[in-house]
Amino acid sequence: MASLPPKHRLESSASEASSAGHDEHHYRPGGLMRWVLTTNHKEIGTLYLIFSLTMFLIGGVFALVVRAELFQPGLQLVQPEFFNQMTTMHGLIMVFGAVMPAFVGLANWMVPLQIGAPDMALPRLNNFSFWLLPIAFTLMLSTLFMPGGAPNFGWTFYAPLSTTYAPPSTTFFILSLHIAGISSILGAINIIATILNLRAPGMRLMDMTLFVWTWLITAFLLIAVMPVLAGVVTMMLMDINFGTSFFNAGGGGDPVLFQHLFWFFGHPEVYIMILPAFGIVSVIIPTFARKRLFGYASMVYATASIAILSFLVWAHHMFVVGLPLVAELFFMYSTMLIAVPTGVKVFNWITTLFRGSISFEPAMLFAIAFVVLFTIGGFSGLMLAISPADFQYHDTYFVVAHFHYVLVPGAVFSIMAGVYYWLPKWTGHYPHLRLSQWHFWLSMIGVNLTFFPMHFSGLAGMPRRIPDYSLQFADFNMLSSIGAFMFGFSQLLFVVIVIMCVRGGKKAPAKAWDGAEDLEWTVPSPAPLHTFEHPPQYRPVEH
Amino acid sequence: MTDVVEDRSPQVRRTVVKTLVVLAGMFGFAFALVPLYDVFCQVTGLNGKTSTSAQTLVHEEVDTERTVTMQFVTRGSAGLPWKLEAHSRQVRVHPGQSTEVYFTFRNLGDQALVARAVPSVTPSPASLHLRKLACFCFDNQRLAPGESFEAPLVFQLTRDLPEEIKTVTLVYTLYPQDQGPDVAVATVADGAPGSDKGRRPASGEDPGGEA
Amino acid sequence: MRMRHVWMTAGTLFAGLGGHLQASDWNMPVGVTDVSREVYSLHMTIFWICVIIGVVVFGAMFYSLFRYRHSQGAKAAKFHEHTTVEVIWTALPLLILVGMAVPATATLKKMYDASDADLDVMVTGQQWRWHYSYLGEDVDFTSNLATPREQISGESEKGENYLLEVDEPLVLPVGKKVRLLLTADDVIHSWWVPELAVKQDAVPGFVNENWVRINEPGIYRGQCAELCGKDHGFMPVVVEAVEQEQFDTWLAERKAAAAQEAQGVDREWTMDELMERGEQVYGSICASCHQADGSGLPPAFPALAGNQALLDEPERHLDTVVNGVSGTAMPAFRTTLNPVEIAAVITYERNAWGNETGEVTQPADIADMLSE
Amino acid sequence: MWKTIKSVLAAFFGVQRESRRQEDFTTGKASSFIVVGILMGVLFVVILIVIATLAAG
Repeated sequence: MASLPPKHRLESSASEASSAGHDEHHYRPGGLMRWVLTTNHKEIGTLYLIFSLTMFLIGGVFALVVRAELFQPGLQLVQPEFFNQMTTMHGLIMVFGAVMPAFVGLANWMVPLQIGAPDMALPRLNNFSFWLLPIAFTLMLSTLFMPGGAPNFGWTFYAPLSTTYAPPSTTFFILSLHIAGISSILGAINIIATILNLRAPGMRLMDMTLFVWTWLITAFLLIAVMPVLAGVVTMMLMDINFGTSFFNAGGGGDPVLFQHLFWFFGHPEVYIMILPAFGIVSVIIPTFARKRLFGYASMVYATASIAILSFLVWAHHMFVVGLPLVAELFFMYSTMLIAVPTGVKVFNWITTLFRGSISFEPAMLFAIAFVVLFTIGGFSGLMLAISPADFQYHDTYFVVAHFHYVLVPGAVFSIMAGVYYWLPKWTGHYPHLRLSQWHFWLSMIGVNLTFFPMHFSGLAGMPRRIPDYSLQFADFNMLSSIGAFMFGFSQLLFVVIVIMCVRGGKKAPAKAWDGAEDLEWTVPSPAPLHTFEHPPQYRPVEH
Repeated sequence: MTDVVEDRSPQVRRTVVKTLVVLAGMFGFAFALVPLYDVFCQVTGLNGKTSTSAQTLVHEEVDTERTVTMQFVTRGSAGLPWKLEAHSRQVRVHPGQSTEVYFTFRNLGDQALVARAVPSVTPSPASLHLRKLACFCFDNQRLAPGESFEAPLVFQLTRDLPEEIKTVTLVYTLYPQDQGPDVAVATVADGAPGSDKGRRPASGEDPGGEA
Repeated sequence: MRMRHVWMTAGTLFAGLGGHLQASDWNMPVGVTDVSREVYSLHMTIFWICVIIGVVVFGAMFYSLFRYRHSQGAKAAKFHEHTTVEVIWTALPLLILVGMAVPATATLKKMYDASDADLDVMVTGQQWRWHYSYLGEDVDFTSNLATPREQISGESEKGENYLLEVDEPLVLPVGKKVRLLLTADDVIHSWWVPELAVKQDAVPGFVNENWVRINEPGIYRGQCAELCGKDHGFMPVVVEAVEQEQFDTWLAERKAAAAQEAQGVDREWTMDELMERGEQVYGSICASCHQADGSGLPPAFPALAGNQALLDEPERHLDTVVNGVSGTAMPAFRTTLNPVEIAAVITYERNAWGNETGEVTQPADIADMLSE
Repeated sequence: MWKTIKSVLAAFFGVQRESRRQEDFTTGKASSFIVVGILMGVLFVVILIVIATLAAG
């Protein structure tokens, strides 16, 4: 392997006799109750990841219902009202049930390992915040069986369609969002408390890996915007059940206020779903390029810069709602500026590759695909920022293509990259190489076949969220549907690979990848239940 | 967990308390955004809402050089068998001049109902320069079955109305309101013109709308 | 057959886009207004800028991936920062963005200047149709989807303008500045015609304005662009642009037709006449929610066939149709349907699908009620 | 003070020399960075509003 300077050195602190309280802590119930009551960050991380994968598959089934209906023009399989429920549930489940919990799961597993902490700072809270999620999403999915059906107003639930004109199940939807929101907030508090207080002695903030950094910033974003979401849905609840008029023009309210509030939460939310992805890719690329991350400091600053800008751009989701000219210009300029720090990140990843020593393990394949396809999503994002052009793009499949490019080959690919990267650490086995490669290429082709044609159908004039379309969009929709089924079914392969990897496979050493330099690779593979019980002494690289 | 976590628990507690404070602050902030949005709209004319209470006349010289077309559009809404009509569809006014126009409310249904005419102005920046000295839109209206009445709107477009605005459209949409005790205007006793903020039974004549 | 279609589609795409497809099938239309042309050129400019940046960035990336393969014995270099390079690649995008913002600002300012219009049209969105009212002309009408239900359900061949055709298009004169005032009755809708580069939300209780000056006569089709409930996908916009003289003729004809329809109010209508007219009105207005067979989609859209409340309370039935129901998708048809249509549809609903009340509602009674 | 402003500016721009960063993280005070950061953030918004207003005018 390429000879690298040791990035840091660990000195095990002198072993100490374990105290009585220590022993007590190690008492564990067996069987199912072990998982229900666990306070161990690794087990909770696993629970989060399993939950997320389940939601990913359920949300995926909803997406396939949508794509099946859109395979051909005309109504064949479902009626419009059910179609709307499917698009809505797909969005809600994927955003709040799949992507966010997956990142929290990865954080649970990897943040303590990467900063040399024995566990999360608040282990019991950690257990609680996980178990809120199944409750929230059982409630949300149960709305499908309620009279009047599930929420059908899109994952952005614009008032008054989601208040005055909403199905009766909306109250349960609001409750489930509240619960999921509390779970996210508690998770974020835990992560902040862990990162700020439990770093190994000698590890300063600027010594942390990019994954930990991006999660720290993400957690602050969560703390800042999840309460706003809670506020918005509370106002909806009051409009629906208590006769207030926050969003009802007839009572002196304003439906557009809903959109301002929603996107004040919603835009930072978008970055909540992509910043940890930046972090994962920023630890994977250096590993498989066997070269230090280029511009570490700039990466941290760019992350912070994106997070701050995310609070100043929300109204670019509302360019056609009738904003005054000055507001339109302000949000156009601020949105365009986001391209700068985002560009810095992409350039840094590529320069990290430049003159490296690159190998293409499955994790690296997903990370490379992330960089390319996320950048394509970034380009369409830049086009969408140009307000006059957005008058044509807005609410068309061009937008659908854009945000799926940043969320599927963006966020989802980064999660898969992270799973392939850390599976040896979690299970002690390497994932099956051939099958992983198959999974990558099928996903890669499927995802592009699904979402690339959407750029064209959108530009040609196909609005989003329609169950049926005019004939000129037929060809592109057929391609998208074929791609969607290809992508969807290849994820079953992913499930198989993960199960196989848990049960066996090629044994992995503590340092599973020869370019991997972070702290987690110093503990054995699979990582024992308790790691870093005595804090390692961290020695930073000399800069 | 181990000594480490326990050792650092005061620090952890401090971090948690700080984040909880931020959290509570942000939840409050979300609700504070509602009045803030209203204030912001009033300052910038963001959403074309007009003032919800009577404003005073700004005494300024009438700008006879400029003429602005003031259009009135009235709309009903579902569940309300009422009709609102502007006596004149549009008037030409000079900035600075105060003008009175009349509207007729009519309840075509067989039930006494309460409703309010909710205004919206376009282009929205014009709402900053439209001063309503008297308007039926400040209060809820109650109408007995078959009743009708005329109500005036007295307004002024201030002289600092931007040059490029030559047409201002004022749209009133009738919305049914809860029949609560907060109804400001009771049904007018017949034949009391001028009472009750200028409400009077409909006469059919149109003294206000000189086109 | 289906498979062949798939292969043909794939073939068309991969044999080079634009071979069989027209540009308008996969790119933004240039459109028929000055503004739409500017928007198109902005779109293409930013697109090509992205393509150039993409080629450079991905070029560098794939070069690195290929050139520095571990399997080829590449040894990793040690550098990990370079301030000058970083400053350059931060500053350069900034300059490109400023270059992009300048023309975008100019176009945006044009789009926002709706002053000095020759004609004002009020556009009202309603679940799920558009209502147009020519301000000051006493002409207003509702524009409904004209595609037959059988085409949607696949029982008959889909027409050329499937889902993009309406019973009455918005007719506008070419070369004239038309100001559009947009609002909605129930939820937020969005009025969009790609070839005019106009997309504007119609917000209930608020009025937005936009404008259009069409350069070429023709028929331009669009759709509602904001999710507005069940039939969001079945709410097309069709604009027919004609020369000024033709427009004047059309306007005069509209007014005459309205007068003629008003005359029909006074005469006595027979049951058969009302049923025939009622079926037509029901089909274009009511069937999307209450279904062609009156079975509805409970609980949101109640059934009308065998509906005991409807059969027992003719007054309430009438009131519901005329004034709508607050807070539901049932709009007030007082302004969108004329007395003949209201009388016909009520008669139809009270006598179709086994609702055999035998009751006839006369247009004259409706007219009396409306002008009360 | 000027040094703090320069560092915050560098953070806004997203590019910083490793040595300067080291210096900031060893000798700088967190509170002063936060205060300057917030002020410059507000300044940034104000500048953007002014630019938008001028462009619209």
